[in-house]
Amino acid sequence: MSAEVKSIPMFMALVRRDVKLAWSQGGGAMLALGFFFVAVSLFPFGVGPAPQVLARIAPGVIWVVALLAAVISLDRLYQADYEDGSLDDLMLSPIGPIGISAAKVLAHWLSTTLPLALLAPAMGVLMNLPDQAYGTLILSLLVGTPALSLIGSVGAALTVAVRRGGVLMLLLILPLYVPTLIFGVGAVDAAMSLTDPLPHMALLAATTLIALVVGLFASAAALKLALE
Amino acid sequence: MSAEVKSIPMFMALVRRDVKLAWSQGGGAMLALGFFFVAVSLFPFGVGPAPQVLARIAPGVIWVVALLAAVISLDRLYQADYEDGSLDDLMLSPIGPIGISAAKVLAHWLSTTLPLALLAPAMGVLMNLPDQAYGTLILSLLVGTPALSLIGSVGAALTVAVRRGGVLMLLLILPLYVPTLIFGVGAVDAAMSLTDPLPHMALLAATTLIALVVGLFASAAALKLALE
Amino acid sequence: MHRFANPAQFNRLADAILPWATGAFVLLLGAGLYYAFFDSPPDYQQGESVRVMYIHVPAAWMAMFTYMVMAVASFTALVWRHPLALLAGRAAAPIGAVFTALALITGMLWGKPMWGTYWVWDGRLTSVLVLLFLYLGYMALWQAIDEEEKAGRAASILALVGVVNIPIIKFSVDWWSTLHQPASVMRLDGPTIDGSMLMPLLLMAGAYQAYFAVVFLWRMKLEINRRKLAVARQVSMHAPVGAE
Amino acid sequence: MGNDLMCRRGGRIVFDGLKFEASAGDFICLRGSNGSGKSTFLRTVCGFLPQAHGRLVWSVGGDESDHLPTEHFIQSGHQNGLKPNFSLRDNASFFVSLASGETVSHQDMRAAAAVFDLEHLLEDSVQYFSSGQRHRAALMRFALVRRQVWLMDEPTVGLDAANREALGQLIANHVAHGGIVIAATHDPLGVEGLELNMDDFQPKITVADEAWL
Amino acid sequence: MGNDLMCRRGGRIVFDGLKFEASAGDFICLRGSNGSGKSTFLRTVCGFLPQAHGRLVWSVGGDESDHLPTEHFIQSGHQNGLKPNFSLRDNASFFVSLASGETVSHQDMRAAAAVFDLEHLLEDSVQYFSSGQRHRAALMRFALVRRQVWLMDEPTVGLDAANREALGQLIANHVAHGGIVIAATHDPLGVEGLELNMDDFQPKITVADEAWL
Ligand code: HEM
Ligand SMILES: Nc1ncnc2c1ncn2[C@@H]1O[C@H](COP(=O)(O)OP(=O)(O)OP(=O)(O)O)[C@@H](O)[C@H]1O
Ligand SMILES: Nc1ncnc2c1ncn2[C@@H]1O[C@H](COP(=O)(O)OP(=O)(O)OP(=O)(O)O)[C@@H](O)[C@H]1O
Ligand SMILES: [Mg+2]
Ligand SMILES: [Mg+2]
Repeated sequence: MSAEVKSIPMFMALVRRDVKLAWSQGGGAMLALGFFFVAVSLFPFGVGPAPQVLARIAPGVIWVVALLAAVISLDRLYQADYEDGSLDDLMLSPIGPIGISAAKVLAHWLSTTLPLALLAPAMGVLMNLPDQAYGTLILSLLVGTPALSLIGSVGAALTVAVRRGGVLMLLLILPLYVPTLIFGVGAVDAAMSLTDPLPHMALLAATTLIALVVGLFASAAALKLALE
Repeated sequence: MSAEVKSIPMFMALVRRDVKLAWSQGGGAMLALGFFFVAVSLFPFGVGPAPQVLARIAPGVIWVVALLAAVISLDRLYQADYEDGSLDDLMLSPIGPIGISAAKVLAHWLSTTLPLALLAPAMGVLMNLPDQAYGTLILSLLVGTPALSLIGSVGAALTVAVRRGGVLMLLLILPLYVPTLIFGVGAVDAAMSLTDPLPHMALLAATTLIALVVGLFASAAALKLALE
Repeated sequence: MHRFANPAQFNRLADAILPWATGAFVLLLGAGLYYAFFDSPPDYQQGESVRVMYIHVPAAWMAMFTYMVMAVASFTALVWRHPLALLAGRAAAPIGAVFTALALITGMLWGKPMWGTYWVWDGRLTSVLVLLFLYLGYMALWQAIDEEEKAGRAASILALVGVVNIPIIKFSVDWWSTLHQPASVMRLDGPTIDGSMLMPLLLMAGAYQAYFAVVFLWRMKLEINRRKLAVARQVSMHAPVGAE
Repeated sequence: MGNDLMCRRGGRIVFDGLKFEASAGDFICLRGSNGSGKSTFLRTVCGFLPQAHGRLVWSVGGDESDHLPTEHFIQSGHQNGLKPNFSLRDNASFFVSLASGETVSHQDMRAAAAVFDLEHLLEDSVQYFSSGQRHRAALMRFALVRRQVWLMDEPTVGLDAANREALGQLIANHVAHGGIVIAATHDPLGVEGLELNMDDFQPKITVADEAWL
Repeated sequence: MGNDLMCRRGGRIVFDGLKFEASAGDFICLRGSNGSGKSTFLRTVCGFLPQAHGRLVWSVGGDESDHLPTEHFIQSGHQNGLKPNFSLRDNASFFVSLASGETVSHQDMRAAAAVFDLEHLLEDSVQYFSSGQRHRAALMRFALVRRQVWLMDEPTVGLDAANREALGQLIANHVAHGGIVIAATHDPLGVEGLELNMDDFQPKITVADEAWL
């Protein structure tokens, strides 16, 4: 019986647990969604309700806030498990550090960033986003959000040993989010102005792929360090 | 020796401790400031660098992000003390629940929201805010931010017993922040368009006063409840 | 105080009122709808769309009224530790949320023809939206804390904090001159609305009141029974554990 | 001092019919199996939890009152109330200034630290303490602040033999000077006193009929 | 199995020159005052902390290796690794599926819970447990998953007398069936075994010259 075959159910169990935790009372997913919803709906108050101004800034605001919501929920990706001791148990499971971070990132994406992408059209309505941009908005978020989870995972793992490493994580990962943000907003802006969003999308997808490779290895290394 | 006289040094000790904690490694103040800085500077990436668009939305963006930064740091205003047991010790101190929430709100304002107000002009530069609005921006934040700390304190105290009550707190307090936001942005917008910001400022100050009265009592009641 | 605390007594009282309230609701609603949609003139400015008023205005009134019921119940619960008052607040909240949502939705639908937009961020609309969030927050707090009494008292504190919002809703139109209509019925110097419109409006308002009474009493009874059931379940779950 | 107490948590009755009395110089050792309500009892005495039934009476200098003024007692619970980022000295001096509004002299601080052999750790940040060191740091409060009534929840947890003995002596000493100590523990403390076994006060009917009232 | 181990934490040497050997059927009771390095030692054996010096050798079925594959051991530390929002059953079944990839039968679950008398709490959410109940819930893992080597850090904390006895029996039983148990504790466990006193391995010079290397 090879170790790989045996690890699949463990991997799935971890993903399931994390999704369940994220959605259980006080979990991070609700927080991120609530933050996303509330923060976007504050902008019309702040900026004023002029429809064309709102529309002009809609893609930027939605992407920036989605990104901030992801950061907020990533803050405790490993921290909670570290504090209650279950990170020890995870690290002793046969799936190993890479498996753990892959499972946790997948769970985070499924439970938190994916719902953000699905909620985005509603935010588009609040921000008076033109009709032609909705498809691209969702698509760009679907393609781009895994990069948010992956990059965030590195920051979360690096700061896990630092109590309330929040700032540190913010400063570490937000610069790394900039490419994703630029390409994501670029795609939606292109769709809004009826030009071709494809080049932006391609770059966005490339960013996500790079994040996949680098993110998992870096997270795993950082996690091992955290327990020392 | 009256209880009031004796309580003053205790009150000051609590304020000092909380300010020190907020600024110690991984404290909430750095996180809030970092968040404020990074989130505002993402907007030019998200919205695009057109100066007149940025200027148009600058007061709104700065106020909304300051508000979100305050919320993030308020999340654990009482939670941290609750989790490590020091809330028990605080509640047994002679200063009583109202004194505790007053001290903690004061410390939060001094350590976190006040620096936000002072950092705001720098964010104004990033967002291309017109020169005539800087004074009003700082002033509106100085007058309005105590309300953020006070209202937030109620939410934080109500959700302290809820594990990771973050979402709930968001849902509870952000609607209550809306008046502060509207009057604050209104003042800055008025200054920007060279009209009189005074009526907005007066309303903002009134909101803060109401928050002072309601906030402290409600926080104290909620704190007592939390320990049950 | 505790004479009314007795749930059995409350149940008896509720059973006595319920049929009357239900009857009143049916009659008032029938009459109100008839007058509103068939026997009242269209407005000279607003045309037929004025008929939204008969749904919108009483809903807005009830949104505020229900909040006050909730707030009074919360106050009673906090000061006198009255368990029935906790349940009263809990029973009222969803009704109030529905009224608020109804006022918002009908207002938005009415706004499109009248103001040319579904939504503006003015004082009245904003404060009603805040009211909806307060209802939701109140219910969410009840949900979030497992220990019922604690949950109820936490929610009560929130309800009392939110009372500040009620005068803002009421007077926002006077404080900031905005798109929304100022008060024309509930004002100190008497209504300024025409009788042909006032009558169906009052009928509808009565119907909403009766509806509130019916659902509120019914939900109270439900809450009481639910508590009894929970207690009974705990008896069966934990009885063998006790160190006899 | 306590009479026919009943306490409820999460709708369940934890203990019922508890009677106890403590006067100056008494040591009460709370015993009972896990979940029997020792911590609940201590938190009720602190005033954090309301008693569902019965009355707690404190008589201080002849006056009777329902609540013991916080100047008279001090407690330590399952959590330690220490800020991991702060040094032990900072934690201790904050505790003193919050409890009494005074600042603690260097000498008193060292004396208090010496009780549980913590002098060499005074300047270290609490986050690097071992579990036992941390618990000792939490117990240091009893040597820092003068209060008549001490409420201790499982004070022996994680202590090595030498420190358990120090704890026993601290308690014995306090009791000998007219203090009152109520301690919940599963370990022997080596101090003579009254035993109060929570297992004796388990509710007969687990859920009272009027529990929901 | 371990040879001349030295371990460093935060630049300080915690213990030095530690030698130990354990084979099937051994129970090693780690003793030592607070801060002597018991927890550090256990975490080193788990592989969380690197040893600064010396070698840990595991021989499984004749093969020698530096790291013990995680399929062979199980540990419980100062924190309990339980999710407070989940019921005990959910916590336990997640632990099993993560450790072994299998699902646990209803019967096995009840049997494991019975070891520390937790059957009636299986459906309750862990956040409402008393401290001892919580600790027992954490110890339940040893009854849930079959592993040869058990590493336990202060397993007796907060347990009442009956459960301490159950713990002693659980350990004795495991050892009798060829298991290896290494437990750090300040309490008597009532199981015969080797004692390893960490106080014997305190570093001679507290700061080694090559500590910074
Ligand atoms: C979402 C949008 C709206 C909201 C939240 C809203 C909310 C309210 C509220 C709370 C009241 C009760 C005020 C009081 O008793 O003083 C009210 C009354 C009223 N509303 Fe609206 N409204 C909305 C849209 C509209 C629109 C579009 C119209 C029509 C132009 C309208 C016409 C009225 C009228 C005529 C009254 C009765 C005023 C009186 O006689 O007291 N509302 N609305
Ligand atoms: N994370 C850390 N960083 C630096 N030093 C640490 C850290 N954790 C513990 N120490 C130090 O290492 C030494 C050994 O600690 P350890 O936790 O192993 O002790 P222990 O024998 O388990 O004590 P106890 O009986 O109190 O649990 C202590 O002096 C402690 O201060
Ligand atoms: N916050 C809570 N909400 C509801 N029930 C609780 C809560 N805390 C504890 N309980 C329950 O109350 C009972 C008594 O708990 P308590 O903590 O007082 O026990 P204890 O005697 O201190 O036990 P231990 O020896 O394990 O510390 C337990 O059955 C526990 O499950
Ligand atoms: Mg206890
Ligand atoms: Mg240890």
